[in-house]
Amino acid sequence: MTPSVLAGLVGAALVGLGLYGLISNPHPLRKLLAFNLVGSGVFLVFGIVARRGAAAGFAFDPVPQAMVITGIVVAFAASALAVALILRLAAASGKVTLDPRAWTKPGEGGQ
Amino acid sequence: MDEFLLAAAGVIVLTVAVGLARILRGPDDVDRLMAVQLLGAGGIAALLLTAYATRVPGVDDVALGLALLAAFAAMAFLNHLDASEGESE
Amino acid sequence: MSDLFSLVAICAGVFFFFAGTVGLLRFPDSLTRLHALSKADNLGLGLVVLGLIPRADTPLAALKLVVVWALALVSGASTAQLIGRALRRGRK
Amino acid sequence: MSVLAALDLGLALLVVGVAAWTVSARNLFAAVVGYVAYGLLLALVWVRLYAPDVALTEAAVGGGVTGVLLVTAGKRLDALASAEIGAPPGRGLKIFAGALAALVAGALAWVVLTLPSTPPSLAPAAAEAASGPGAGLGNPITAVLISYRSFDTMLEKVVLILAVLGVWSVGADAAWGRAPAPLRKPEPDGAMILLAQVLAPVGLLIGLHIFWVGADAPGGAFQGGALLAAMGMVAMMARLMAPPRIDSRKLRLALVAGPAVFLVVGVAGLMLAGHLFAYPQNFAKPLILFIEAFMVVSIAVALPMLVSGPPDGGAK
Repeated sequence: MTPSVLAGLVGAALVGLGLYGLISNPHPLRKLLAFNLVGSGVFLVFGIVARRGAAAGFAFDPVPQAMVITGIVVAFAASALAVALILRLAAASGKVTLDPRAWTKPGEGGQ
Repeated sequence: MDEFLLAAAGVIVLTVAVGLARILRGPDDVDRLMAVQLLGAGGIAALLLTAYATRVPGVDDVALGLALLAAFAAMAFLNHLDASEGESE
Repeated sequence: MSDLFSLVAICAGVFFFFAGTVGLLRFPDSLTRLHALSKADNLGLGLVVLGLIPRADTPLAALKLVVVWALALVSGASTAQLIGRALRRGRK
Repeated sequence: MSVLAALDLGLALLVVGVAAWTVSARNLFAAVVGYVAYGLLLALVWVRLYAPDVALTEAAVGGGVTGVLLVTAGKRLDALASAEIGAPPGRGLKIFAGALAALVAGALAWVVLTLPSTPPSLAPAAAEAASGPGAGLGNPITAVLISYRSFDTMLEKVVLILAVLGVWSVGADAAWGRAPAPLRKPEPDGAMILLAQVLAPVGLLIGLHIFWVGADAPGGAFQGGALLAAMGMVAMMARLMAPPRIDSRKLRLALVAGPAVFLVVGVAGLMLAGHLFAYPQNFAKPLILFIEAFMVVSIAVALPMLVSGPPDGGAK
């Protein structure tokens, strides 16, 4: 098994693990963490395409690699925005949950 | 010689992986922090050994970055550990 | 000759990583574990770096190896201090 | 190369194991510690895939800065007094989630194993870009980022600015224009100040070095900028530096400098070299370094501002 195929399988496993965590963890920050796992798994699967596309005299295909680099930064920007929203939600409502059942009870939701 | 470098890297990764069991067991956050530090040092050592054996270019800069970031992460966790007192928003 | 030097230094480095990990797993409390960790950090990485220096292609590459170790030393020493204080204050 | 194969396999198992720990850890802090360790390990995997540029970015942004973002957020969340956490999901949901996750992972693994052996690739086009308009760039990644896919890279910087605006706008109305809350409230220990005082200048030098060599070797604006951002946050954590007020003109100029300069040079290319984001043949390399220098500034400022969060204070 070549290193790139192995890394691709790792990426697949990471997507699965992250997806499970995203659904089953009640804590919103933990959900965000799991979402980041999914993201890095996807990047890894995407990246092995870069390793396999050894064309044009490169040891790798620079196009997917460059896109992964921008992708990592964009993923971080999205995470930061999500964190700000979660904190604001908790400050406004006193609840640290995204569970819809918690919001149907009487109580101030948002402002 | 390359085989030896790789073998050394393998042993270090394996050793440090066993050390990560400390992360799993805890019992305190401090122990988890120590395991991450061990992983940082071991990871950098394994990275350097593998890079010198397989001749991936530019890895010395990656090692520099990792060394900085390992210190950065440790500092952030310590910041969390001892700043819980007097925190009110 | 330089191969022999690398061999000895890297073997010693691996040994310290091993010893540090054993200590981290087997020692009874956090302070003694901290003691074990600093050996792996400082000596383990240091000896591996020392063993790789003769194999560096350029003086700059060798310098970078030394800086990597120096960074590990600085951060290891100060985090050990901070961890120790956090432990003494009972915050863990 | 059986030793190398064993090393790869061990690394792969380790990455998956730490990821599993991150998902299953009992408290948030433990999960974040696991996530940072995971980021470091993933960087090693990327190095094995001959992608040192991605390795640096992943370790810096994916592991380090995201870890600090989550630790800080967890601390702030704990400080919100009456925070209650939702109930853990029932067994049914867990089984459903597990089945779904296994299905998706299995499908992806199948795709990975059955990829065509000679994949379609944009590498030749990128090679042309690296030797053409981005002439003289030894690092094909930088050539792709600044020359071949320049529009993507420019818009990606705009996304970063939009995210900063989004985070700021979440703050209370009365706090608008003020500075975000510091990353740490109490006075730090002497050892932490010392560490920051040593780390920040050395890190500054290393970040600039990685940016500078990026034209020809692994490195570049993203990687250097992310390291500089991390060092800025080191200084903030030791209270050597406070987050600036968000209505500071300098801050806002630094934020928009990267995309603005990129755009100006790109439009100039329309007039001088024939199409948008084309660089005149003889000036390509200095121009690219010029753009990258401003992008480094934007990234180094945007990331700590994103971690610092919305402006703080104002009337209750």
